[in-house]
Amino acid sequence: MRAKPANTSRREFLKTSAMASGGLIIGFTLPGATRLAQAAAKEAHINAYLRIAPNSAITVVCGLSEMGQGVHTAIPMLIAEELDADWSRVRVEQAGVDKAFVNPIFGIQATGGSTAVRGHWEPMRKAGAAARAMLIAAAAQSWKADAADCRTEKGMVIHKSGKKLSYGALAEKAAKLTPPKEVKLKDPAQFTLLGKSGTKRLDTAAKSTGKAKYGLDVYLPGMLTAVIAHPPVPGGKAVSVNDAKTKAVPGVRQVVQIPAGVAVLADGYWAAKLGRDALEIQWDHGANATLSSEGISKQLSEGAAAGGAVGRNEGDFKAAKPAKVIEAEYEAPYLSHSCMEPLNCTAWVKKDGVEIWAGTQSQGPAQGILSQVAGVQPGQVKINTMYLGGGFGRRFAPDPVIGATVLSKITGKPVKLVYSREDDTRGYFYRPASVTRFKGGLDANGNAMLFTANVASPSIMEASHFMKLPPDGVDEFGVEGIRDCPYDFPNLHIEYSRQEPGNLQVWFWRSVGHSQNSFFLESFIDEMAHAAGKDPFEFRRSLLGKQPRHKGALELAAEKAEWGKPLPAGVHRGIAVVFSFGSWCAEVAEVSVAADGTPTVHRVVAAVDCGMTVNPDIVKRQIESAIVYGLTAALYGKITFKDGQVQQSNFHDYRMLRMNQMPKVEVYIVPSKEAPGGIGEPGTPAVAPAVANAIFAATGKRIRKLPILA
Amino acid sequence: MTARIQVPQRARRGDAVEVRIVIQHPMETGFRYDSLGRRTPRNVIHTLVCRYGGVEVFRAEMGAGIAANPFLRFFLRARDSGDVECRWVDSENVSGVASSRLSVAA
Amino acid sequence: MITLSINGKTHKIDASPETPLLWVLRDSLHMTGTKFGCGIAQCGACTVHLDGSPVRSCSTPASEAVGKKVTTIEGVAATAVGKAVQAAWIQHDVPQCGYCQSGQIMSATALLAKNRAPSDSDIDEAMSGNVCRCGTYNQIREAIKDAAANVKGA
Amino acid sequence: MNPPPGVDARTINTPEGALQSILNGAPVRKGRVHLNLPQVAENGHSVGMTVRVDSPMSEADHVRQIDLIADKNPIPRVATFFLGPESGRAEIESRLRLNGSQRVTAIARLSDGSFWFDAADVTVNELACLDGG
Repeated sequence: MRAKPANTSRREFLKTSAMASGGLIIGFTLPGATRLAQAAAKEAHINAYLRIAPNSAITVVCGLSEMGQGVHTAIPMLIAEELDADWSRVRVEQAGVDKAFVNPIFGIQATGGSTAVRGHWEPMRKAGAAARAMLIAAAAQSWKADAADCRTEKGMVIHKSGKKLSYGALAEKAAKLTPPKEVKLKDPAQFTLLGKSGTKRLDTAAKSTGKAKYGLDVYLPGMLTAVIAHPPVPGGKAVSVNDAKTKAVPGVRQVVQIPAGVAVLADGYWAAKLGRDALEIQWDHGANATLSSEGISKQLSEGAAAGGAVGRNEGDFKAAKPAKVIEAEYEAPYLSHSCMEPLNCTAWVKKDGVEIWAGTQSQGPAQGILSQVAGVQPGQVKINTMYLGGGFGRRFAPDPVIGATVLSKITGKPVKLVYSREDDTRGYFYRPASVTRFKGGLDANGNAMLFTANVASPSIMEASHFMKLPPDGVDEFGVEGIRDCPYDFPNLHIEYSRQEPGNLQVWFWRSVGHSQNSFFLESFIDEMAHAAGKDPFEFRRSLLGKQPRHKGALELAAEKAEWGKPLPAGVHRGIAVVFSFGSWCAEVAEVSVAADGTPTVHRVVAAVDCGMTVNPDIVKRQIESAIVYGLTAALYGKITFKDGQVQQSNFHDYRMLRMNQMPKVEVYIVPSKEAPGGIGEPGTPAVAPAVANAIFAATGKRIRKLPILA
Repeated sequence: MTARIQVPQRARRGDAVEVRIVIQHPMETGFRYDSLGRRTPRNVIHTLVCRYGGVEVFRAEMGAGIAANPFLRFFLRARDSGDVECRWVDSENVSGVASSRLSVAA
Repeated sequence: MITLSINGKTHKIDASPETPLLWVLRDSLHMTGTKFGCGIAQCGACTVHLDGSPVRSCSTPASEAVGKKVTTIEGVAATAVGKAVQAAWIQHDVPQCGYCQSGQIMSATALLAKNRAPSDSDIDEAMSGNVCRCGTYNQIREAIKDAAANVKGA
Repeated sequence: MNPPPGVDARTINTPEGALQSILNGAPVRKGRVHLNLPQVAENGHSVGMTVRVDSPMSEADHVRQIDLIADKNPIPRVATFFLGPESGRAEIESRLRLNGSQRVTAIARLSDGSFWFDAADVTVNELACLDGG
């Protein structure tokens, strides 16, 4: 595999590196040539990201996975803006795996971490601007005119004399030109698409008519469907398998033991599932046979009590002598991602390579893994990215992709591996459980003077297999949301204790460490405010003097929610503000609590500062979506263990927020000229503490353990 | 773990003496999968410490970005005759040692 | 061998009668618009109509559909209501990941076929069997109201 | 390491995160460090690397630490070497595993607290199979 050297200059590397918060853009090469030769021959390839047909239809080729976050609309918008394209003629196409589509933030082709717009904001605009310059040059050539006398508008190059040529008419000529080395990007004030509402998603029609193809919708000739009986206890192994009854099920073709478990391969899902149900397996449950949620809680709590590696230290927490001390322990459970589309992958291992069809967030890593599993070169692994029926981080994990490939290799046939909902819920890669112990101190006047936090949780960095704990022993994801505590405490101390109960496979879950840590921190800040006898909003504000963007989001949310104004009887407010993934999000929840303790969330008002926006409509929907995701987990979400086995299995016991519980949601965007932040995740963390704080306001009962409806 | 350490036998006090060491170790990245889809766990020599006459003179913290069978060449300043001793430990807590005597003339 | 009438077309299918309708649609006919979500009638992603009534096809044996008119997302636009619902979905840019939306549209269409002016609580009742992990519930509600207005106006 | 509020802590596994955790906000200048790598390597499995820092390596003026960052490796911070006046000479040779064509940066921390760097671009024709994560 040949790759081009990075073209970023040394100076640029260090310069961009210095501005850490905006996300790094390293090694972006604007490819002049493209390897997407299989595409329609008549269409002119302007660059790897863009094709223009003779009829002026513009196809943007997107290497990022569409999982609902709107990236298949946002990325084309970035290109279309600088290209001055006619949006009604823009289509999007999913790219295969190719160097040209490496995520600038990850250095590998993958989608996650709310990086899409942050990483592609400049590269995609440059691609659009380069294409525009080439189209102008082609027009100038045709007219034997000066390029400086040409402008562009809605898919046309227009000469000052009034002559016009459509992009389609110019595409073939333009594609033969050398891309410009330097391009000038528009001043944001000139934007006609970016930051403006009203641009429709490109995937809506397909998704409203049943035509959108997800991983599960792939059918190949001769394909077998596989369902795996996984060990009921993590780390367990099958010691004996009786598959006589399974093989008697009509449609069952093969039973295969693989490291993941016992696989039943059949003509379709139903036969495979019946076949699996008929398996008689004796399991050796291994070391986790006695794993229980009580034991896990105890281990984490003891870890938090003992403390560990120092993550941050300011002032002198030992010497501080507060007049009033507040202490609390918070706990959050393991969580399953529970994407609507159960996990799956279709793989076909042939002599000369592997082809897979999957809704995956990590094409790049999958290519590397599958080349090893199948014993072929990475270039012989073809990945067809389908629409993702939800991702939330779960589809970053390689387990279904590996399973399908191994089974295809063994059977010699195309295999679609399908996780039942139960397999999906019990399929690990969970958001880790976590316990944090806080200590806060106030001086005699109620001013905050001390803050300590001891976090105990499993390490996602180690579990990811592609990162490792840094030398200081502090897992970045374990402490994010607490270590970066924005409040101005003169004495602050944070420790991290790595605990791995059962060595369970933990993973990235929408907003990752913030998903629990922001609940912990923003609830505890509320406790401190209460102890100080201060209003929770004002207390936060007073401690955010050095954090203008936290403060800005907080103030906008409070203003829009009319913080301080009376609400109907029984309805109370809670507030929280969180920075994550390059964006600031504050939320105010309005909650009432029934006599039996059941909370109803009536309204959530969110204010988000995500820098410049690409598509404000999508931003608002993503924040709302993230609120629902976070609220669902806050109210119901928990994966628990008894005798080593996960107790939840499907939506009846791993509950989802439904239409009748959906609050009103209002999202306001802080106007900004700053670099864009992430948007898929930043709405998730603040909702749990905002709701829990509102419940405290309503009842005086402090929620210190999630879920709220335990 | 087999290793080979090379240090000159003699040196004059004050000389910068070259130490070369190669250790047989896969420096397993943790990114490799076998044909059944099992990941080979990461196993790297993460720390190597060189002591000269019992005093630490060099330390390397390494990861999977160092090639298999790690090779290091570095220097130490000759003081008194003594052992040059390298000790290392990998992710599975397997440690190794290699040493060589250095005689120093004034 | 079972015979089913799906979206106005007759299909002879080699499947046992107890096979859930969902898997007949998907695995036998490759009609993939109807989605598998939970397999136990808890999420609504597999919703289709039997003689106009919404059912969860994952938990409906194919035999139960024999002699009835099966309507799926692929055929829902054949009625004015179905067409209006789909149009409203597109107008409101409802889908995010989109996986649940076939089922949402089928439930919404069944609701509006019976009730041209649903109240919020009617919508809650008809739609609370359909889970959306992306949280598009408010947009679904708006789209249903819009579709109702458009059908009435038509 | 104290990531200041407002900084996304997850950058630790990115080159910028690695850089930040080394510098902790301190300035870094080009010079004094000489990093030698081949311009082209046939494969990324084993790429020779020599780093040398201009320093008397005296008690008063010496190199304390040299960090290597490979910006396309899954874990960019490849190695950290600790040395001192007893090293005699600030020169280290090793062999790197590189996940494709990329920039390698060497950063030296001197006894006076200053940071100096050099960088080299390497074209790797065949990847070391690192990108499995």
